[in-house]
Amino acid sequence: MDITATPVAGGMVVTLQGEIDLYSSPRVRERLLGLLKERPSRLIVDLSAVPYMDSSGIATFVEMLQQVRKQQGALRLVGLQANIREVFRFARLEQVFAICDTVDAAMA
Amino acid sequence: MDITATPVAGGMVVTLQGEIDLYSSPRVRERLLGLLKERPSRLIVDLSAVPYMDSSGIATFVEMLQQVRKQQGALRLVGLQANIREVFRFARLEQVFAICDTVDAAMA
Amino acid sequence: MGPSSLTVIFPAEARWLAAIRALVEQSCLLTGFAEEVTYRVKLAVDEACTNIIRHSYSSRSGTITLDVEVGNGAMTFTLRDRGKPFSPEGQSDLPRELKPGGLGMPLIQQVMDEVEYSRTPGGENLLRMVKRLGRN
Amino acid sequence: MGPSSLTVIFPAEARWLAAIRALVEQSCLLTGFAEEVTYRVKLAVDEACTNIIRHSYSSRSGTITLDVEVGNGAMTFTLRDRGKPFSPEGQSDLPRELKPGGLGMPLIQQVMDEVEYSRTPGGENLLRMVKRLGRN
Ligand SMILES: Nc1ncnc2c1ncn2[C@@H]1O[C@H](COP(=O)(O)OP(=O)(O)O)[C@@H](O)[C@H]1O
Ligand SMILES: Nc1ncnc2c1ncn2[C@@H]1O[C@H](COP(=O)(O)OP(=O)(O)O)[C@@H](O)[C@H]1O
Repeated sequence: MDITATPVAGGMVVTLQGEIDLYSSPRVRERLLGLLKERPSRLIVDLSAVPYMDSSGIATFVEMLQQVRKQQGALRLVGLQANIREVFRFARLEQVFAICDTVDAAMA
Repeated sequence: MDITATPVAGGMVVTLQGEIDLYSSPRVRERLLGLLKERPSRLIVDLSAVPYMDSSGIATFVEMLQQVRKQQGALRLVGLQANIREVFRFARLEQVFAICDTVDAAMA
Repeated sequence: MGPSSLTVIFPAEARWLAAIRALVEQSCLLTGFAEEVTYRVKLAVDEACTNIIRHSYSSRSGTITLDVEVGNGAMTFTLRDRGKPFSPEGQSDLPRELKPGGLGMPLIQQVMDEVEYSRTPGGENLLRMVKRLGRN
Repeated sequence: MGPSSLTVIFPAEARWLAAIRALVEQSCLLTGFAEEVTYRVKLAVDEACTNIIRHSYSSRSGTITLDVEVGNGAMTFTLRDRGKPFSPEGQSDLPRELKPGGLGMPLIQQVMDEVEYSRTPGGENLLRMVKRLGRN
């Protein structure tokens, strides 16, 4: 799992690369919680290089969403591959998260 | 394993797609032997969509090379991925086969 | 070709999950499942293993046995562990409120055609999941 | 993390080889092998399984057991079968003339850091192959 964070005007873009499962999600969680300590107004997570995500990944993003809401910030998920988008749909979380096609759309 | 054959001026281009191992190589062998019955002056095998090949694949091509030589034809292998090219090198067969970068080069 | 099965025995550790998924994926493709179905099946088996690691063994050491059976137009996955007993009643609905968790069992139910938990006389948990060809 | 190992038991049938390779591939990546090395290791294990199917069991039915051990900067693969006894002497050189075959054993030797055949008192063939991190 590769995680890179880039500050942008009004927030932070985090790019994840690799599969998210029980093995890798704790590291994703820790890193995102660390970034949220800086209270970015907007956290944009680019998932276009994530070919697999299980419920431990979704649980991680639910936790981030709750944290972001407490901080009155925003979380946007970007570039979900079709199979992963389906998992969000199965979980009935597709409307709960702000899901955008591109980083540009998420910054708008 | 997907195998498609296209007649071209002066020969036949065969495109293979998928991994070549003990499971799939018998089918590759049968198909190529069938095509060789038509005695093409040149058999061009496009391997650019073959991500894996083991020694049963190499053995198949050695057999085809022997057959083609008997028929006074030519066999050219095209588009070998780096890992597969290395297996030919390991087997000291890189110089034995006519290996070309592209189908165009193989037709020249 | 007729039915055939493979067995894999691995430590209840998250680091092996990627290898198990890769094995399941290739078995699905061998059976003739489409790629989207393969993804779902991979997910369901992964979720079941994750639950054994986290809940049955409570992240302590233990062994998981997975049988993968192909043939007859279906795949059957049987997971065995020696962790604590578990009854799945009431775990197959999605959570009502937003919370981080509670999705694994509903996902398994949504993907698989049959899901069956039992405790063997020998003291093993047994989870049997069937996915048939030609279904989503 | 410390060493850990996984065991897979499968029928000596070519259709399972893709699943075995996928498992080996993920185990290599987990260990930290580069992609080219991973390809070679996958190839070597595949060649060893292919030989068991074709030669040890002569394409008749039988079972193959593969142990994959990770950790301590190396991977160890142990293959067991109950086919006919085999002694590998003189099989590790490339063939001198052009012929379809005879490449499997030389490829295994070229890829692995250690290759060891033995026959167990229980009547099993045992092939142990070690690949160390940081080598080509
Ligand atoms: N294999 C298992 N062994 C013991 N308990 C389990 C097992 N699988 C699931 N459970 C129980 O069922 C609950 C719901 O599981 P699940 O839907 O996968 O969500 P989560 O694992 O996120 O809690 C778990 O919290 C756990 O209490
Ligand atoms: N596991 C095995 N059991 C029995 N005989 C074997 C085994 N592996 C290899 N051999 C013998 O060694 C020979 C060389 O093997 P190999 O280099 O893989 O080439 P090939 O399999 O193409 O003949 C085989 O032809 C076979 O006689």
